[in-house]
Amino acid sequence: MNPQFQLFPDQASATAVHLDHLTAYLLIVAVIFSTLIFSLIFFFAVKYRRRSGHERAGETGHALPLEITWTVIPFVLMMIMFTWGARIFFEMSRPPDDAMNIYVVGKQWMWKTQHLEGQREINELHIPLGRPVRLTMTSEDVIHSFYVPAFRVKFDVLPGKYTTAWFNPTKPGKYHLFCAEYCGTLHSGMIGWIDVMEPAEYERWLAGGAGGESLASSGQKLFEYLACANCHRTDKPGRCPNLTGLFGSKVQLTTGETVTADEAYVRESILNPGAKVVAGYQNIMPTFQGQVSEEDLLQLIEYVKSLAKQPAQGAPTLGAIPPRLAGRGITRPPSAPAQNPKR
Amino acid sequence: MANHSLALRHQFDDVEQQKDASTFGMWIFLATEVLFFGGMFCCYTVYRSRYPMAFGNASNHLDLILGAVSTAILIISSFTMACGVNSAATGAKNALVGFLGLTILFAAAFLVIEMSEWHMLYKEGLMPGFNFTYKEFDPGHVQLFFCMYFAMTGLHASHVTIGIGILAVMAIRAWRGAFGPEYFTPIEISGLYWHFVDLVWIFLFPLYYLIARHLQG
Amino acid sequence: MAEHIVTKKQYSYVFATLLLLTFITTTVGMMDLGRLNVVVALVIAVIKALLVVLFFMHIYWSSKLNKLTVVAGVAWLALLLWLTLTDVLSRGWLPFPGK
Amino acid sequence: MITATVETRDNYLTHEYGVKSWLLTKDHKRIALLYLASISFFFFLGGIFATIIRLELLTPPGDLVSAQTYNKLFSLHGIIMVFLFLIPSIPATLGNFFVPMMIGAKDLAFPKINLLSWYIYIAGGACVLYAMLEGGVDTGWTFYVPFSTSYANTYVILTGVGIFIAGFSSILTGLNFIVTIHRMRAPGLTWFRLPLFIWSMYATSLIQVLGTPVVAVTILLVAVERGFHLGIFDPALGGDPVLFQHLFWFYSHPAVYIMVLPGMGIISEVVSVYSRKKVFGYRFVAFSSVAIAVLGFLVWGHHMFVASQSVYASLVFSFLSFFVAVPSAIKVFNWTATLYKGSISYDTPMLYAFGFIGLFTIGGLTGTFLATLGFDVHVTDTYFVVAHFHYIMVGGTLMAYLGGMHYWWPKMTGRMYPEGWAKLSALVVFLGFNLTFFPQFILGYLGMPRRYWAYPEEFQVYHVLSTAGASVLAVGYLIPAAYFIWSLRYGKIAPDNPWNAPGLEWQTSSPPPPENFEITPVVTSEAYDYSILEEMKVG
Repeated sequence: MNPQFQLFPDQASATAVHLDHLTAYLLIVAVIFSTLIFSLIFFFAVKYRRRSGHERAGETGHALPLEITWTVIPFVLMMIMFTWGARIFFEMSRPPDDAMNIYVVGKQWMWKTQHLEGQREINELHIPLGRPVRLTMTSEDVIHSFYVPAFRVKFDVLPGKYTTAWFNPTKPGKYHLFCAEYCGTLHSGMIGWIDVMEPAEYERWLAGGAGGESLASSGQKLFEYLACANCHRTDKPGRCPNLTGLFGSKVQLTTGETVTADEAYVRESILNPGAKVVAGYQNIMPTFQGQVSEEDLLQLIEYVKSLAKQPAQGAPTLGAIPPRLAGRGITRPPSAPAQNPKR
Repeated sequence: MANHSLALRHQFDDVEQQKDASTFGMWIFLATEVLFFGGMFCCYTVYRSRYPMAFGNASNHLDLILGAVSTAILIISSFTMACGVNSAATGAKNALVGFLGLTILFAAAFLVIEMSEWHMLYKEGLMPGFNFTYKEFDPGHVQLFFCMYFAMTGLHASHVTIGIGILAVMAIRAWRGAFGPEYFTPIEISGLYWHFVDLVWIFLFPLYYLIARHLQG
Repeated sequence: MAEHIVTKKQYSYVFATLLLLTFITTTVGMMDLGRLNVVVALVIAVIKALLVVLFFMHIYWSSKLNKLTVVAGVAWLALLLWLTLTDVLSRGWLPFPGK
Repeated sequence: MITATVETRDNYLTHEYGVKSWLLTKDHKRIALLYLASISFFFFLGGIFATIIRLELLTPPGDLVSAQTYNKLFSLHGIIMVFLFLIPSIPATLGNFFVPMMIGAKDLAFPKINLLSWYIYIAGGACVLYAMLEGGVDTGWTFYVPFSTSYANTYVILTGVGIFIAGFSSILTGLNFIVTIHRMRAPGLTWFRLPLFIWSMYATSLIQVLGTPVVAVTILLVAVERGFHLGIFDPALGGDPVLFQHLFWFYSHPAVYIMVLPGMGIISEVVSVYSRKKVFGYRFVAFSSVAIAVLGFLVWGHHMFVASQSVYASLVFSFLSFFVAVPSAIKVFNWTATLYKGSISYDTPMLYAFGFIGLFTIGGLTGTFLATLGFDVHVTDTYFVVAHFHYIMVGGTLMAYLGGMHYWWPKMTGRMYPEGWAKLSALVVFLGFNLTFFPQFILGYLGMPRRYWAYPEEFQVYHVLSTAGASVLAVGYLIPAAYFIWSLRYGKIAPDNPWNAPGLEWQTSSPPPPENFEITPVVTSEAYDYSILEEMKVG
């Protein structure tokens, strides 16, 4: 098909196919109804045109049965729209558990993406074919919206919180990435490409990139640089909670509430430590607002996440801990069983 | 203006219809006002539901006694206003002027108390945008509390100020004998407005001064 | 609609009740009753508001139309709060983490 | 009904002369004309911006104006068209003129407040114009935070104040109408004898009165936050930008019904008069107006499906959104059924009514698309939405407004418009409109985001079509402007009731006398009773 005159966008994800089926239903309903209305108007306008100046209009019968009919039929059709649309929306809202994580930071006027392996890209995102991708997104300034028409995926990217979106690319190729929420002067320049590659090619791309260091280990370096480890100790009870096994667990607060330690919680605890203090600890942590960028935060979060993934039994490999850390008197965690994640 | 029959405007058939229309119009305006304040009450509700602890800590920086006293003063002014409407309806001109004067007086007293509270908060470094130096529990959300506090009490205070203006005009007109038992719709309508101002404060008082005091982090 | 003149005596009763309620709500506010503080304060505020609207503002004696107007104002405010809170409070009601 | 004495009768135009008699008038008919002049000015201003926008989008790169200028153009186009043209358009002109006349009243309940509302409108408009001349505003008409509060470098506060002020004009108009319709109806004119235009104006006024204050206070908060950096919506302090969107759409979604409900009212009048039939299912059409006004307040969250609203809330809002489609569908079906066995003439207003029903049907159907959760995710903030709301607001409201202007022009001015030119322009508007906006549905589904100054090349074909359509549309709007002005002087003298319409407004002279009716009419029959008219003629 001539790319200059497309009628339908590329279908490059599983969701895209599902959505296009819904679109077909919507279009059929719309076409039937508008054809019905248009032809009735046209037909009546011709058939009952005024032939003389003093013509009297005819009588029409009772309204009620008709009114009920044309209330109920559209309503039923619309409830189908609602249910079908909601099903697809649920599908869009729930990333599969095995999805690979990509972090996205929007700023005026560019997209910054980070792979867990450490590769960073600007206005581009390379992903392997056939693997679901989960995006964790935030903004440095105003509201943006991550939009890839070929995947039928769109979600707003807000400052101060994390939003997620996901897609499962099914066709290799380069697809447009747009910012869909007006964000200032060069809103229309905040565009990029999603590059869907064959898995093998993707592995080559990953290896050839300048990354080298994984996101979690960048986060760990930052953790040390900011001297977080002085209080958040892993070897013995410190003045602050031990972060091992924290991520994803339930945390009891001083106020008696319980929260889940997700990305938003970790983020808030770094920027606004006093807001949710863990039960049994003092509110002594200074805020890091202004000292860490959104990307730094994502690295720190990824580090905290990596602490959760460490084996419950036994010690992590020392290799992950750079010598600098050891120099600060922090050694590998005790070989005793790691903290109960439910704590 | 002394001739009451002249008060019928040409578009109405009779005085009854005119009075009805005016009161009804005022009630619609007050419904509008409910939604006008409503936008801010909505902000308050959302933030308070999210940050109860910060709101609790912030709330303790407000003076409960001052809040209660200003509530009482506004209620007194509402009472004098109601008595004013009663005087107008019974044709007691001097009493009407007197009650309007009292209402204005209490309104002014309310404003004085409110200004002194604002001044205190300013000095304590609790006025966002001007002097905000609070560094204790969760300063960001405490600032949010005071933003909403100043926005809502500010909007309310501007209504009080406008109310004083309206009541002053009414007092002068009453003094000149513009109203009598057959025609006192403007007094009644001004009264509705004034009671509405009182009404808003009846909710502002518990929301800011009372309900969060014992939540402290 | 027949004119209804409310006497100063009637106003005085309402006024006294309002002052009393203000005193009660302030006193209760000083005690720590946990969640009950919010309930008591708001219930008293609603009672006070009703007294003002019904008697000071004559809605008790007013036409149905004026009553309806009051109800509409409050109902629309409730609508604003209800649907906004539907978003704010409903996180986690459905099995979508964080949504 | 004798028309020979038109020239000699005292009417509202000749009753008084001079600038002062206009600027201090309390006559609803004169105030309607003041509004007419002002909103026409803003319409053409907004139209000029639209023209430049379409020219810029003719080619993919941003080459005609700079990005910043483009952003200001679409922002001002939106702000002016929504707040200063569409919202006051039908209520403040045709509504102001005909609500009292159609219910047999001498004036609105509060003539002074009516005049005041015009001055408030002018003050608000002046603020926006001043902001525009100083350098404009680039936030879009939606003023989304934190862009508007912390990042935009343009005249946000001044524009916001303008909208805030103009909002009060809208509230006062609505308040005036509600009181008037409740309290000033002619003897015998019960609720179910009211013309459907009155029902729709009543529903519109409800929204104006109950919705506008919320957006006013929201914009006030934005201005205060921007001025003093308070943090009310600032995420850095725990403020919530999504809360702003809730408050904004609480008004701005129902505002769409402020725009289109009066249009529906006009179409009900016109369809009935030109097919000489009572509107089919009168009560259903009447109640559907009120239903739209109320249900319209329950659906605002469908603007926020991807704005990080909770899934549960999205579900609720999507579900409720379909309910508002039902009364709209009822109206379309009833208008169509009214034509059945009618005596249909093809006068210009009827042509506009046909156009309205067609375009509103498309706009409404695509509206249900947008209420559908999964579908909306893909097309929200794209040209699909742009096309949809232009079908409702331009294809709907503006077509109805033009139809109403033609329908009532003889009554307002005492002159007929040139029928040939009018039919031509109706056709040009219809074709131009579809050519402009239909391609945008396809553009949107292809993924073209809205508010883009430059765009990828594959979208160009549809943009070229759209721009071509816009030039046709522009011509379609200029023709009526020209012949309406021409007809003021050279048009045929209009008879009192050129369309043989049964409404009260047609039972007085053209133009009407200052107090509308020589004697207060007494109503004894339902609306749209054409047999009464026949009897009157015979008698």
